[in-house]
Amino acid sequence: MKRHVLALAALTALGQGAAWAQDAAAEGIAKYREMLQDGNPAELFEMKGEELWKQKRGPKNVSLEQCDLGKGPGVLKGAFVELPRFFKDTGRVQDMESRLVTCMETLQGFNAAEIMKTPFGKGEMANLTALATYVATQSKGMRFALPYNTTEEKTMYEVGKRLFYMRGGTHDFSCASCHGQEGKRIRLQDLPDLTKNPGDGIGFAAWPAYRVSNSQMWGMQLRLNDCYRQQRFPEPKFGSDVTIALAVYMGVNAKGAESIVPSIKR
Amino acid sequence: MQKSTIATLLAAPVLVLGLSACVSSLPSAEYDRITAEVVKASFQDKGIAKVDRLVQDDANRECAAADVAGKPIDEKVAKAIEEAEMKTVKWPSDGKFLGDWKEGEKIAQSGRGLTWTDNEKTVNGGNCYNCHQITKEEISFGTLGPSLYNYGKLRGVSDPNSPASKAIVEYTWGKMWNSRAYNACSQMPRAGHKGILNEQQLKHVMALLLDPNSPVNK
Amino acid sequence: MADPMRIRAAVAGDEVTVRVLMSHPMEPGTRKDASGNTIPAHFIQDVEATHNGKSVLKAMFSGSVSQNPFLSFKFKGGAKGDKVAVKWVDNKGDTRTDEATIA
Amino acid sequence: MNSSRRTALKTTGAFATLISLGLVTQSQAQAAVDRASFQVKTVEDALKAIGGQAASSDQVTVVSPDIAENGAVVPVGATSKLPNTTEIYLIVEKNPTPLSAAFFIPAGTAADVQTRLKMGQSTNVVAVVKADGKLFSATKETKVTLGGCGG
Repeated sequence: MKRHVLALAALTALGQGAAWAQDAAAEGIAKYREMLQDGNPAELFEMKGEELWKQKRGPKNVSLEQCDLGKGPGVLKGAFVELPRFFKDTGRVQDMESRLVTCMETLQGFNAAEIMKTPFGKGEMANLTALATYVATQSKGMRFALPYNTTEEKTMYEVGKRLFYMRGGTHDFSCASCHGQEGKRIRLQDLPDLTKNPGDGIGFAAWPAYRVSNSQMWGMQLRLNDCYRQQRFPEPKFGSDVTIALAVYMGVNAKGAESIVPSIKR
Repeated sequence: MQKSTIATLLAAPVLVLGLSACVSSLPSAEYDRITAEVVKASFQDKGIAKVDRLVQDDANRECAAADVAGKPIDEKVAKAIEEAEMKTVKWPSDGKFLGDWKEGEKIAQSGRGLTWTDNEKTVNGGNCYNCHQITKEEISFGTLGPSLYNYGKLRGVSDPNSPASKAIVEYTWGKMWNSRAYNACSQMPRAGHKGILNEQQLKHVMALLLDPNSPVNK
Repeated sequence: MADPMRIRAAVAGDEVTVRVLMSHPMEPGTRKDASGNTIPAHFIQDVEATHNGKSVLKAMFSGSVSQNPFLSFKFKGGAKGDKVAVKWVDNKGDTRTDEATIA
Repeated sequence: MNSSRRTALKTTGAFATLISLGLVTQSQAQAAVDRASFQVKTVEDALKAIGGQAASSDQVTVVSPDIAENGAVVPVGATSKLPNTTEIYLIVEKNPTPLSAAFFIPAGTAADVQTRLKMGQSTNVVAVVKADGKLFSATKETKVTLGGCGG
């Protein structure tokens, strides 16, 4: 319901350029999205993720239940809305997905490099997405509050900001080309302004999400990967510092935004 | 786990400052340097999208720097960019500016081409509807760019071949060939200059915008 | 083996609302892959829901039903704690049955 | 007209072959519709497979959005207020095989079902219900829009 109102508000802001047909279209789309909320297939991935979290797996045959996602071993609630953050044990700032890979390596004995090279939707990468969906869902309804209190995190934020505005590729696009202003759209899709808190359950706070266009579950890593694909950039490696820095930039900006994961997207 | 670039790059400043708990800032140029390192370590070639696409030309570097600083680009720098970009504009080889608006509509609709999931054979689209309203019939259009509905009509183009229309016809061609020739930091892709659309395709899109028979001008 | 279904069944008044999500590619058999080969059909054809062993809904699907199918329906006569089971069979003969307790 | 009749004949033939080969079981063949009904190419043939023409009725409602942001997943359902509704069919007019789903409603179950269907383009969506052995229908148009970027 809240989203519906927001969509309408954005619409009025369009002002004189918006013809009647357009109002009807935006309203129609808002209704379509509402109809999809009931029975989000993301729940299938969440279920699978829960099973994988508790299951003894990998060369060491242990579960992930002792994984430390930043709030201590095994603490799930609230972990997602504080990620990415700096981890002393790896000496890195990590997002949820790269941190889960660390746990799969250290606790279960999986080969991290192998997992990160696996294409999205396949093998352990598919499992990782399901795990991320489960972990994120444990913070559903909570508000983003990255700790953002180390030099490493500050550096990542500044790097992320520069990446956000970096123009390149064949089309001169940057992240900001689409996500640097309020109230804009691509085709009929509303574009969140990611230079600030775009609102509850919008932008950074809307992922992982089920994408109806290809019936896949997408975490933030794949979301960013596909943004760069459409920007006509080369590919950012999974878990690379480019992806982490952008996540820190968006996550810090989204402070106070409510996580609605798992959500459902076009 | 691959060793983090950030950890390595930060090692020096952290030593200098001592391992204090407080969050310290670096000079902006230092963050620029770290960003360049991070970019180098993070991206890889995929399909037709190679890492050389990340090489920044002056226009892109200056516009991004202004954005990061949060202030408009320096006027002199902007002028210099516009002059340099203007020199890249290639005018139609046969002097004809307009093609077939029906073909233009197809190009405007298509958002294909030049991603790593495309290949050399993919026919590039113009991505126009992603950002602009164009015909009235297509309700699925973006708003990042201004509405182009009635583009020619609003500018008084009743005969695109007439001398009266010359200025606006040439401006439209130049704008599509290299948008940055008119606005240093325009977000619009440089369709001609970057080889996104070829001369024939640009003529078709020109017709979509300027042909009095195009639905755009109805 | 196929992944489990997500079944939710809730009673309100004298009516039980059942919502089911099935994990299935629902490949219609008409699409082509990148190299131009037809992707073989693989979709759920038959679905049956039972309440305490009694059939409460039967459905037949085509390949036009969306991937990871959703199904929702309502029936009378169920009570909190009763079991609702859903079974599907696809065109390859693969099948899956899951159960939920009415809340 | 001619071409659709030909299709119907061909389909019937193919179906008979399936039975003779034992690929279609007796119980499936006895159901109101059969597997072959889901292969027919036109709405007329789909209606024939269901049992003939359906009278439009305001007691039947098609639930389908005015606009779908994505044709891969369109929430579609139907409800019927007609007593003794025993079957519900969902037909997507412009799909290559229009008959998309069939529901068989035993006594005690509401004539109110929802699922999600694929639509290749903007189309009419038809719900046909069987009540007291007769067919009734309702129709609604859904517009399928193009998405952003690569779309």
